[in-house]
Amino acid sequence: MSKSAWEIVKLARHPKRMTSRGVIDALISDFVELKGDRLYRDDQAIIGGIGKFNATPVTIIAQEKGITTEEKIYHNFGMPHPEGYHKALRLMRQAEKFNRPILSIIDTPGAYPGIGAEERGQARAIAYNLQQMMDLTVPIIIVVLGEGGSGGALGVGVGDYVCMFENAIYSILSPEGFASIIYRDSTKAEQAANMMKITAQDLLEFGIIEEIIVEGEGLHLEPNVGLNNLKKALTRQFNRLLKMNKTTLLKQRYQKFRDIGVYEERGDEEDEQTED
Amino acid sequence: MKNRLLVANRGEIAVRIIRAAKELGIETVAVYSKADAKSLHVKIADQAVCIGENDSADSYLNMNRVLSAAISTGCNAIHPGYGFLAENAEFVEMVESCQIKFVGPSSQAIAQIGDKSAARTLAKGHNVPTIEGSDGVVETVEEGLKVAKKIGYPVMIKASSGGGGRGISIVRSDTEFKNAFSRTAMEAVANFGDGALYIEKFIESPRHVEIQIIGDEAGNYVHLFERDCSLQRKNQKMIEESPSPVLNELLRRRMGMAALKLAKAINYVNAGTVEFLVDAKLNFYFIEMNTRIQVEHPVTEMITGVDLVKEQIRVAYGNTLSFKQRDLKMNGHAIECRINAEQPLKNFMPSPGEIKNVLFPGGLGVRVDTHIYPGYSIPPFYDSMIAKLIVHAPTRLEAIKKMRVALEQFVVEGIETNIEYQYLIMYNPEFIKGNYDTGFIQRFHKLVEESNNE
Amino acid sequence: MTIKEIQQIIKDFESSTLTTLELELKDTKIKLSKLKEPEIIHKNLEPKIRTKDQPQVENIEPAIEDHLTKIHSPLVGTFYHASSPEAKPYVKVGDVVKKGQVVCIIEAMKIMNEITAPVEGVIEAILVNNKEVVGYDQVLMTIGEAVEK
Amino acid sequence: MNDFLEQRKKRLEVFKKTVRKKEVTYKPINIPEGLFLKCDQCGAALYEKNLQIGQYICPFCDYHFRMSALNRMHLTVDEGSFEPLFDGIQSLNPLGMHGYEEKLNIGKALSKINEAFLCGTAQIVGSKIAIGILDSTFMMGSMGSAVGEKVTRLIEYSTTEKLPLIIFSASGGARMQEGIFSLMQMAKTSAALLKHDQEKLLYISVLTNPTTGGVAASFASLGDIMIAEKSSLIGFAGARVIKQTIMQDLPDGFQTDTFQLSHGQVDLIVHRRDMRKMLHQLLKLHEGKQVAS
Repeated sequence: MSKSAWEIVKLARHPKRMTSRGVIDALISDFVELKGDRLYRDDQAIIGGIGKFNATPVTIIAQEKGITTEEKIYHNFGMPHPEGYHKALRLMRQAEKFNRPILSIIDTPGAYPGIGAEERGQARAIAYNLQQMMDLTVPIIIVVLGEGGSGGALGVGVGDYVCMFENAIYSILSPEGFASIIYRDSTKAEQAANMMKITAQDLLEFGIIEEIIVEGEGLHLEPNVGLNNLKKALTRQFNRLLKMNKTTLLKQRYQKFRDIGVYEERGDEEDEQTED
Repeated sequence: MKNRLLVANRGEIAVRIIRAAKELGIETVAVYSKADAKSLHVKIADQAVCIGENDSADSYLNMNRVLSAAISTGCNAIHPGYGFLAENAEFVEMVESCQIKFVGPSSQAIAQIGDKSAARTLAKGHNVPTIEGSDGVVETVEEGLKVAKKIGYPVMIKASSGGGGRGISIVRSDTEFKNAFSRTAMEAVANFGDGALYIEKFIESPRHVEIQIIGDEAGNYVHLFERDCSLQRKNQKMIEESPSPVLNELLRRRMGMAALKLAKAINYVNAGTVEFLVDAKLNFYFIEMNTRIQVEHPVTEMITGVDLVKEQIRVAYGNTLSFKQRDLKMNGHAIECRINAEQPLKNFMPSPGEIKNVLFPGGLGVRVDTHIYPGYSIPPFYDSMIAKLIVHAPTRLEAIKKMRVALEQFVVEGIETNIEYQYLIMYNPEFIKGNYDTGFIQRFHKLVEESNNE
Repeated sequence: MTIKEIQQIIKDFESSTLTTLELELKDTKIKLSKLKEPEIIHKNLEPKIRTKDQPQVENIEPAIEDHLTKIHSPLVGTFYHASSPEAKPYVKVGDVVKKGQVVCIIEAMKIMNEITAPVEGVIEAILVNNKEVVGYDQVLMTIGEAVEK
Repeated sequence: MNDFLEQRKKRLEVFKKTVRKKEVTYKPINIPEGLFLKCDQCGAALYEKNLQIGQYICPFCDYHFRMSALNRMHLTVDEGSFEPLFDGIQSLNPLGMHGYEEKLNIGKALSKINEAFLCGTAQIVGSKIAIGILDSTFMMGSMGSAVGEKVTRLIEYSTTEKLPLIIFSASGGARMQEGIFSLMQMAKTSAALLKHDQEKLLYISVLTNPTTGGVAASFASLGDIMIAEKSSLIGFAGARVIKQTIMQDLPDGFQTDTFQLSHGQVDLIVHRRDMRKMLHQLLKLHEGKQVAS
């Protein structure tokens, strides 16, 4: 029974769907949260810290939406400010210092669109993360847990291996946003979603992600199925990546993103024609 | 579609143009700044549109507002008068692209001849004599000496970014040249922050003589003889006359031909004036071409009987010239005095204000082009010329006498004017003999100041 | 002291090297000064320029009470009361308008410029007819206080 | 005197009506279309040709009009020194978005280049550089796979050739029609800049009007020297989205060049007329012959 894209969107945003904190509680032992970007304030839309995964110390970066209303407000609905990205990078550099692999969990509707965010350089915060994450000489595994909201997700989404939950979505903008631009009517989100190719299956086919984490009935009904599958995947991939020497690790990570893009390149002779 | 003409100017020339257009049965639209709300040209035009604040940059020089006034009132032609936008190639191109007729030459012609050095090279190209000089800046004394030897003393060493008579030295020999060169460079740096110098032939006691020309789109060209405008103060003309007391028939024909050659070279359409310097030995040198109707055009009109402004409008609407060169004759002598609201004895300080009353002179051969009337207030934002008094008589002496009588009876109450100053000039022997040069006013003014202080 | 005597004093004063003279006699007080130039220049020019914006240029706009807000045309062009010939006029007299609401269009060189109400209030009068030429800063409409009505 | 003339005109007007048969009315002159552009900031009508000469700057309010990449190139580099690179790269339609090809053709027609990014090598007062210019007249300068690829190749070329790199950004962000592929170009371009940076090479990013979204949140914000062109709109999220999110009006001057300067996001604000001079000055400073000890 293959679900329509719109159904997956609704599951990805399901109020009962497990959030990052649930994944951390389930898979990470001795977790200690570390806060603040040392520049401005702590941004709770991103939870950062260190803990153990199968007894190996890892650095965790996780976008947290919160479940209860109070939690949602406390975590700003998972929409990070620039200081959230600064904190993430600080902790990732620290992971590199102590040669710890990094696990980054993505679940955000997008980077926070606010006056303070613009004042503190939201664009540059994301850009700098994109550049610097390519330079971290430790394995980085990205898990797309729920909503992969455009630049806000990608800002902590550069890694060696990207796995995505079956009922998660990862897109350039929300189906509602897309519908309001293309159809001038945001209520046509369902139509947009089915056209935008934002499900895990689409992204696997496009080579953007490496693995889909099967959820069984869904993270909101039987979370353990998804969690176990995730645990197995992470165990396999961390073992593989930790054995790899640093230069190959970085070269492969660069090449993974270097090869993304569908375009045509007309040969030189054709150029003359167009150059009339 | 019925023709309608927008007059993009103010003061006496606007009144002059509106009258000419009305005589041709063409409706006129005037534009005015807030300060000119009560001026005569606004009253006599068929319609008037305010185009901006008092200072001209925000009114008469605002191309968009002038053009928009023409477009929205349905004017299919614009007459720029003189000054303001008359020689602005950008404005002319805008008018042309809106398919509105510009009463004047094309934007290319203006761009081509408007730039002084380009005009000079064009003149050289058509072997019209120009003032010899170093083309471009002279770096060293040796280079300067070579140029001076080539063009022959006396020469002028001039600051290239200079003006207003400073940063210039006149030398008559190599030795004078050597010690003047570095001194002028320093003076140039001091005054204009730029020591670059160039060398130019110095014309001894030059006279400023200009030739009036007019051409139509069919390629007919005529010249309407010369005007002598040597009476200037800091290159502001004060008195003009025609014919020039120094020109003979041969020189007049040669200068006329030279002017027409230039006009044809750039297929110049409409009225224009080619300016020359004439030295004591009656050699003439091209200086520049003015691509507009001039303030002093009435002098030519009085001796040829041609209404130049009407002719401009007819040519702009595509008609051919209504006369050939052979139909034009100079008859009698005409003199024009510019009447300004200024105080000659207070360094020609402008004196705007309200005109309580005015008496205009009259009689045979006396013409007053003006925009003032009793109760009119002269705004302080524009140039200080308030009228032009033109007389015409069979001979120069009779014209001078007629000017004296006319000046005497020209009374303006409420502001200061230069009427009496002009009156004294009419009695000056050097002026009466007619052999004055562009330095005349300077010398004359010293006399007046001395006699006033005793 | 007779007029002639005063004239004589003035003549003597003129030919003397004195620059100022103050004379007080029984019935007359005379103050003569050769320094009159600066004052005269001062007097002559000063009132003409310094006074309220060009006294002699009376305000040619129609008499409008001061408390009304005037909407001036920022451009020279053609006034249109509606966005297109078929459309309904933006406003009519008596309409209530909000700050920034479009009240008319001025067309210049085929560029349509929407003119907006500078304040909130009621349209008291529209002083220009449709398609009429408007000059710079010409008053187009007046807006009164909304609260009165 | 003032109104005497008016009364005279009125009386004669009445008489003229009896003489003249028909009343003459004058209609406004119908001037050709497109002669005048409207200045977005002050609404003045500007004569297009003058604008070209004046480098597309409004003479009344100094507003910097948007420029095509070709005009910008002509204005910035030495005459005839520009040699294009990777011109053959053009967009496809991986998600099969309806109407995408049409938009691409309109973009090509408007900008006269075949993608929203013009790049190659050139010289500024003799100094050789790698240069790229986003063209906001081509689909709002939006970044899809083709633009991302060209930007990345330009960066890699300038890294291998050891050239200083200058990129002029003018973009509404990532190109929606290519979905996730557009999004990933942000990472790809930023990654390429990491290597350029590691080779200790100079990258000057010039943010022109507008620079927002995915382009701002990637290569445009990673310049060693960040220049904002005067009167440019620069930011991450669109003003509309922010207003909807925070339900408040935005402060004056929000996301302008001065906003970015006062919040420490750009080094310099440069007027378009001084841009070439400033770039030359910066390039000279980085050509550094060691100071003789």
